Amino acid sequence: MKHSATECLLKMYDEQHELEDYQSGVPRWCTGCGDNAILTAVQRLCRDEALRPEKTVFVSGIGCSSRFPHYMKTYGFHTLHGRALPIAEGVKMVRPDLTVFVNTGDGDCCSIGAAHWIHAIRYNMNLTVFLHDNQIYGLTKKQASPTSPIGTKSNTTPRGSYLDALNPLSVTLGIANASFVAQAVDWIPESLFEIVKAAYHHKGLSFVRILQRCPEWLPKSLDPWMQDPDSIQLLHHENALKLSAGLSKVYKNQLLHDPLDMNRAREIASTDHVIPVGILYQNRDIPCYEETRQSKVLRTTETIRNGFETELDKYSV
Amino acid sequence: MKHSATECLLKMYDEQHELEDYQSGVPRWCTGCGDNAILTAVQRLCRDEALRPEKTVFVSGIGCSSRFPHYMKTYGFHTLHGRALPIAEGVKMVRPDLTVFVNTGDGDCCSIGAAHWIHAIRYNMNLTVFLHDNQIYGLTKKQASPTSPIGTKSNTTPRGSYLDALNPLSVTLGIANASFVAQAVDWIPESLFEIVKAAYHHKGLSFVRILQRCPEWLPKSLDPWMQDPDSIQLLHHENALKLSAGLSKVYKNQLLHDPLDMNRAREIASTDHVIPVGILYQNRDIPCYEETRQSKVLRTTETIRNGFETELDKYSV
Amino acid sequence: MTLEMPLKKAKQKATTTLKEHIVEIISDSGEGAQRCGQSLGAIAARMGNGIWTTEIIPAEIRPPARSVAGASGNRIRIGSSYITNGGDETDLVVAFNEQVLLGRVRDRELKPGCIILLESMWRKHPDLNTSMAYVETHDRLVAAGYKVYEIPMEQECLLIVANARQGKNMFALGMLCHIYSFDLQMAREQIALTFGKKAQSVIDSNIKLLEAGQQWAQANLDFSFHIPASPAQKPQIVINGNTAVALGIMASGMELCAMYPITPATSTSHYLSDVFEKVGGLVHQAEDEIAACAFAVGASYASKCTVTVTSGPGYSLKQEVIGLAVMAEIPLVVVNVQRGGPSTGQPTKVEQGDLMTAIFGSHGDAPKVVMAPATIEDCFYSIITARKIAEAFNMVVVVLTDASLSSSQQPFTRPQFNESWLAPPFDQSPVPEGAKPYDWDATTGLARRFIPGQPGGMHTVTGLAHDRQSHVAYDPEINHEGLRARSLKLAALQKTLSPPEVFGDAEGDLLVVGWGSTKGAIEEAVESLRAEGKNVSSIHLRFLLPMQPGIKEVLQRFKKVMTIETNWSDSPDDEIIDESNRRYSSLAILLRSRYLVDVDCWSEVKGQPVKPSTIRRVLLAKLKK
Amino acid sequence: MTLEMPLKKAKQKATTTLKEHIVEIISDSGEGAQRCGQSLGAIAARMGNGIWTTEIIPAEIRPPARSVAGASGNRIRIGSSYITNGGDETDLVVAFNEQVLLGRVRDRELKPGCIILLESMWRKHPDLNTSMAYVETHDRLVAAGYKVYEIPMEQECLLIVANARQGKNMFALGMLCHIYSFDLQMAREQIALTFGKKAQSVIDSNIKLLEAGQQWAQANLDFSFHIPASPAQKPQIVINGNTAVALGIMASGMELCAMYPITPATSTSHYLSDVFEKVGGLVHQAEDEIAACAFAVGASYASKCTVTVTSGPGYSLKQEVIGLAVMAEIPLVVVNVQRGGPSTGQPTKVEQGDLMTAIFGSHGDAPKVVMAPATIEDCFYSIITARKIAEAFNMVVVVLTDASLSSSQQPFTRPQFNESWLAPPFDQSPVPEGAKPYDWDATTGLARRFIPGQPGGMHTVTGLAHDRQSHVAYDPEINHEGLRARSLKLAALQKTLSPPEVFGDAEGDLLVVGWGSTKGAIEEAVESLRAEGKNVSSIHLRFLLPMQPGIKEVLQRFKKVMTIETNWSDSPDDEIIDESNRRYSSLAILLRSRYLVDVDCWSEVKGQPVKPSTIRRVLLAKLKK
Ligand SMILES: Cc1ncc(C[n+]2csc(CCOP(=O)(O)OP(=O)(O)O)c2C)c(N)n1
Ligand SMILES: Cc1ncc(C[n+]2csc(CCOP(=O)(O)OP(=O)(O)O)c2C)c(N)n1
Ligand code: SF4
Ligand code: SF4
Ligand SMILES: [Mg+2]
Ligand SMILES: [Mg+2]
Repeated sequence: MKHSATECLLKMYDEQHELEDYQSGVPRWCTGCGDNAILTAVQRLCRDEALRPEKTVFVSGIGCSSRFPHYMKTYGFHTLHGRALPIAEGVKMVRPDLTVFVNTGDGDCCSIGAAHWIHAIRYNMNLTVFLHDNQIYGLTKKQASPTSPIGTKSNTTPRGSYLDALNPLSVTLGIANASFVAQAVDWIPESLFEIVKAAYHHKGLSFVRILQRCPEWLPKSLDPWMQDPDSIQLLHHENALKLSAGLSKVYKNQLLHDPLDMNRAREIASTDHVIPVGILYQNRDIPCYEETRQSKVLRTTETIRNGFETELDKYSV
Repeated sequence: MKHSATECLLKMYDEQHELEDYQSGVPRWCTGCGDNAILTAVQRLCRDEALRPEKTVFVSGIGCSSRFPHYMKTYGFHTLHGRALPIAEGVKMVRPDLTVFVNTGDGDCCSIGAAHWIHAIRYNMNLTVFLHDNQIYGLTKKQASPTSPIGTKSNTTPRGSYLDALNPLSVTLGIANASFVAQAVDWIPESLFEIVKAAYHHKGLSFVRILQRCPEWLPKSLDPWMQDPDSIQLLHHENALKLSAGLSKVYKNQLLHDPLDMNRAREIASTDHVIPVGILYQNRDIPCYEETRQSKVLRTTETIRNGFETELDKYSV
Repeated sequence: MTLEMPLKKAKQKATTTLKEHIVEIISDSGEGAQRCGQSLGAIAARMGNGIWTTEIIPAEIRPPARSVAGASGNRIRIGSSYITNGGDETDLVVAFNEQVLLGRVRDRELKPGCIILLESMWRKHPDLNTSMAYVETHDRLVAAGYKVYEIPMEQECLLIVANARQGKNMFALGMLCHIYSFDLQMAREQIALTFGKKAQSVIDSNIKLLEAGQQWAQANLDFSFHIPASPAQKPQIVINGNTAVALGIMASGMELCAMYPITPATSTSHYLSDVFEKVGGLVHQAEDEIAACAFAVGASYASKCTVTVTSGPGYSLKQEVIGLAVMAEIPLVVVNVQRGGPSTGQPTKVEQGDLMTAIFGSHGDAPKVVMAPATIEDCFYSIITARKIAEAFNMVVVVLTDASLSSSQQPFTRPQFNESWLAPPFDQSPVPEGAKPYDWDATTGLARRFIPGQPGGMHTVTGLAHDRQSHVAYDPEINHEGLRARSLKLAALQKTLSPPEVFGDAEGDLLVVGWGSTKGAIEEAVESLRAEGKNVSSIHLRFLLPMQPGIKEVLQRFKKVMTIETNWSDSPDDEIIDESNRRYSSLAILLRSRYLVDVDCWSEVKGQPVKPSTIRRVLLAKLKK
Repeated sequence: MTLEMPLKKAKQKATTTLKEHIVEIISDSGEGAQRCGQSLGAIAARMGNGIWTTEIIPAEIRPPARSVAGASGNRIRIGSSYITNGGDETDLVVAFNEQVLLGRVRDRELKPGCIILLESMWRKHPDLNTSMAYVETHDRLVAAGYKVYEIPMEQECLLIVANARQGKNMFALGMLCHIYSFDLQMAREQIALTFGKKAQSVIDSNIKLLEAGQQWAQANLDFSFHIPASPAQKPQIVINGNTAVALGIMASGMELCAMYPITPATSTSHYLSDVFEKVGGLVHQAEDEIAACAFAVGASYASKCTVTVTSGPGYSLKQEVIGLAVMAEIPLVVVNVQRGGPSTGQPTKVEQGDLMTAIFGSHGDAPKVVMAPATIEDCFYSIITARKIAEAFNMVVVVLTDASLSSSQQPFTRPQFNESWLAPPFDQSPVPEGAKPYDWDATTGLARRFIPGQPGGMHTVTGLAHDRQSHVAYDPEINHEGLRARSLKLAALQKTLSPPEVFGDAEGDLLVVGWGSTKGAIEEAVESLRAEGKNVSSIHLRFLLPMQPGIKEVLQRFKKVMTIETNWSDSPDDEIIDESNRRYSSLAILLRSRYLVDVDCWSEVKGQPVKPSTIRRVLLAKLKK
């Protein structure tokens, strides 16, 4: 393992290199786009976990964030706006041997894809889902998204958006079978990586909402949060994430939270004066749909033939 | 008012009569179907509130429950599977003067219509929404629905359904701008009516989940709850519903709950050993989308002409 | 006629020999007329008769008892030779009450003067309204010239079972076995099979009722029929189209069916949900049709071809995802069991209204294969073919059946399982250095796809325009190249198809072109006209896209060509309709456009299968014109 | 050529008179080439020149600076007479760096030997790679025969403003005003208008830059052009197609537009979101396209006709709801700004790929009206017509524009507001005793609808088959009656349409048939061939469903007929393509089917508007065949 790890580490590098030159050097995101930070964290994860590129699939919808798979030298499926989750479910269902990640945007997941989001949580398949939440429609050039704070000026809301932002965390925590719900911010690389890592290691659907900067359309919107470390509330617990010395020094606002406490998790999700960062809820005992649905029969030509003949017998005259 | 009330009461009767003969006497639901009880409660509401039939619209999706509008002698729109809410929103947006009700099933609302459900809650338009939750797909003849208890034997889950039931209440309570969330059961007419009435009087989207019996496909499933009055937990509060002597006598399991307490509401919604009946959450201060979007300009030929000319001036060469 | 009448007549008996007869059994739903009918069909099939059974289902789930719109049951067309469709009106009907019978009369489903075996219990019913309604209806029917026999079914059954409501259907089955001179042993075997899972006691009492019915009929009825049988050489099975589709899925080696419930497609997934897991397959009920299609596409992308089953409204919703599968060249089989449209339309009724949507439904140029089985046997084999084409060409294959095929039963030769039907295991071998995920063949447009797990094949599939590396590309030439490749595959497939067979002479006065479930009725009409020396022939298209080669040549050999379809076309007789605005039926549009032949069309969209006699009339009129 | 060259030459000047010229300004995005180009177009229009401006947009939101794929800007075709399309390649280009220029060369957008005005700052750039890249490119361009003028724009601007990046575009505008001999006063007015909202200081400094550019060019360039203008008599406006659609919505009296963002349709709703409320209108951004369409249908049902705006993928998603509107006969206008397909395809590129989906996209028989504006002016008036038809016939009217119309600008006569454009207030009067909600006229299929609020009109609208009372009905005849009524309305509308006008002679060797945004290019090609005595004419269809009367008569007067479209058709030259499998372009399929005329087609689907010169070549070849 150790061996293959370093091997893969090296591999990742060439691949990283390859990736770069076939993707004309740089991911096609604006400079300062939070997606770059997410990409870095995920690429580091792949390297550290020595994921085999051919056994890894990134599935995305449509949006700036959904270009993610193109920047990974793994298998990828850049699908349709809002449909990343059901397609990823199909992949995982027939190929439990694959590691499947999902990249989706706040419009992709919470607007057009909302029905699939709810049901994906309920299926609880072993998928690692990153919600790149920049609180705006990026690719289509600045329209309000469900997570845009009320008053957001956009091309479809020139005088400010009309509705309170949808809270992806509190919605997710209201859905049956939610098994891993976390929040991260793109501008704290260390915690971002730790959360991404914990999500990857969770067996079941891990839902990670990542607050992501969109300097192109909302240049200043997250500044208040970035400038005031105390507006970030780090969640920690022995059964969840432990805080490094480094992080603790910068982020003094810390909260001990047991990830099994759903009521508290919902309260925390609903606080609006701070951004909770960490694992809000984790329950390792919820079964995965692909396992409860795994057929017990070994699929051979013979089983098919026999099953088929048995059925025909029923209808013989 | 008094006068027109009785007038309308009489009207309702002939209409009821008319209704009957053009609908060949009886609603086309199975005998013992919980939808009949809901129909009774709603018809009583219309009569008591003296709703003008031509100013009242029932919008539904597709399903047994969505046949509801055909049994009301008002305006009605029996739309598409899952789309009742966005269509009702369109109606209300351009016609705030109309009273708009929505009838939707557990498949209609929580499965195919889930995205619209989430966003309807967030828009918080002044609609009264009845979720006829019989925990099964009725019209299509018995397939598991998102609210079917795990293990439910149905035509698509002959060996029992695989997933925990989705809880429409906890999901709704996780959505921004939820302003009225209640639960009723079809077999307690008095409380059903009181809740329907409170929902009607709430300004904003009132979401009422009604546990509804489907004797045809799930004949016994709700019996345990019906046979044990203590399994029903009546919510009451001075700012919500007060309990009648009659009800209190039968249903001893009562809970004082302040409908403004969201955290408690979510906890109550998530209890599974009892069925909470009553108003879980109500917030009268959340604005309605149709009002925040109402244009301040009076729409006359002149305003249009002037606005149009002003725009053309910008592009003149 | 009075209750005693049949008893009197019972003395002088006569057994009439017939070429065919149409019989139906109707009751309130829940009284078992359905099962009685299916069993009768199966017994007839065992006897070696040709049969076609058609379900009679009320629009409501549980209509009130004794209601005109509540008829539930089965109609069986029994013939001495092979039967290809439901035929015309009914010759003999068994009714458990007079109201459901009225419904059938109103729908003009009964042949004038047809034989009616009517449960007589209502005449003496305590509730006056009921008994009066019965008497009135009875007398009206008699007056209308129907041969009404009043049968004390209830009374007779009560001699055997406590609850006659449960057993009446078997008593009726017994009567019918006598009437059609069926071997009672066959009936016993059939009952044993149907109630297989039940306790022996159940089987026994049902057999008792069967025998009672047969004896009663023998003793009391003054008529019986014999329809000579011509037993098939090969072993036969009797199933409906939805079961055939489900078995086809099983036999094609597909492993996953993703669906969302919708009438009339659901029974396929009901059946599959029951049996698929036994062969390691899986049925996934998704949150909606879009998710079902997406789930299937995801699964196909990562393994072998999968299938999604739906009907009209669901098909419309799947359009965008289908377009993705086309663009990404992911194999997928989509079954659309057509129902009455547009919109929610007539969920339980038959129509061929989705052909154009199947071909043109998704935005942009989204070439896909469209097939339409014409018989129930076809439903089975089409799925196997569809899977093969989908995988060989990395294409979406749409299979259009309809509400008639889905619920009708017909015997056909028991399929001999063939390993070659199964999909080969998906490729996990390393990808050769430098191979490209979309290395389109210059001539055929075909490319081999890489499946996750294949070392060296890593790439990102996308619905955006892409080059051979699957990189997003906005280059004009690359866009053209991709469109060309995806389109060429249709031509490549077309080259492998053989020309359609002509039913009748290869040339003549009139050629009828059809597709889908109308085949039996069309050919029956054509045959009867040919028997009278009319120069009519027909062809039936199983591929709508691409169209088989050689069709133009066939069309040109006939003076007139017309399609018979059950999708809308304007009537040229309508006041404001002329050639410049008439809307033609779907297949007619396609044929006219491709072959520039003046193809006329006649269509009927009434939610019922078109009757052979109706087609006959239409063709005669066309010949005269 | 070296940096000094132009200065030398500057002595002997020459002003060449031209019929037309194509000029483009390109830069990294954010450097203002877009605005420079739009202003130049507006100024030219003010001068009375015909213009057509085309946006040049990179695929990425913010491509890296100086990248080949990053060209952002505008191309303006300037002519002495009316200009109907973007024309062929570019004659003169102003580039802010050499890399974006390379992109244009790669895309074959520059005419051989065209004039290039290139920012020269890169030559002396501190970063060696940059300066070397510049020199290398410069030399290659010169070697390739382009007339390259190196211009110290940065340097010159810095004399006026601190940040040249902000002002360069106005300097360039000034140069171009000199080159095309435009009246600087016009330019000043235009700048005042464009920066209207900004502070005076901003306007002043921009005007300074403008003047500086003009003076520099005058002093240093050895050439200039004059394109004689023929000022229009009536006042003109210059807008793009999406703005025209938005203004059409405003002027049609529709009150609600429900949408979900999608390229290239969004700018319509962006603009509407800004201005619609000022006239009491509303733009609703829904959670997805299905909801947007449903919201619009709900609003139409309860008041007046509303509109939903989308593009391909969104159009596919709306199919089911559109079918409901058709079935329930609720007026609705659906605008589909076509983009490259299938699937996500080429979001920013032009294509005419959705015609068949517009007609056949929803399952069952869902007759709707399909219109296609051919010019930008058309975009405006089509919406007004669409609203009227939708309301008069209670139908869905689909308006197909495309990514070329949506972003191109063209001057046309300023519309004179007309009250009759507006929808009348919706009916709230009591419904007469016994009137029915679907009282279909026997001849035309038309029925008056009842709107909530009308006393006595209470009924439940449904997507299920229904009778005149709007009661759900499964009766065969009623289903037929409803289908007939909905279909007849198309014929009724068709009777009100007039035959298409022929461009060119009414008979000849070749007729070209087109639809949508290709009109200008087709007619330009036809005209140029006619000028050479070729017997070519063309017609352009604005209604695709129903089709105007009299078309067959026109087609028959020509020896050959072909369509020119930007949607896929197989090339007959491809090895495996023959008449039995060739897939024709959309309009060709429709024409062949309806008129049985052998209509050939030529199509190019490369994400770019078809050039007149290309069409010219195609027609010449067809004439020869
Ligand atoms: C069916 C469909 N509707 C709309 C679009 C246009 N579209 C592309 S991305 C997008 C939303 C992007 O926002 P988000 O999901 O938040 O991703 P981001 O770009 O912000 O990362 C939209 C509306 C589409 N491609 N397909
Ligand atoms: C697009 C579409 N998909 C599927 C259907 C079939 N269908 C009709 S009702 C229904 C679900 C009914 O269940 P529910 O919503 O719970 O209503 P109920 O009948 O139980 O009252 C389904 C799947 C349809 N009519 N349209
Ligand atoms: S637009 Fe926003 S989200 Fe998109 S790449 Fe640029 S910064 Fe990132
Ligand atoms: S099937 Fe169930 S839900 Fe439908 S009408 Fe019958 S009892 Fe009611
Ligand atoms: Mg976003
Ligand atoms: Mg239900």
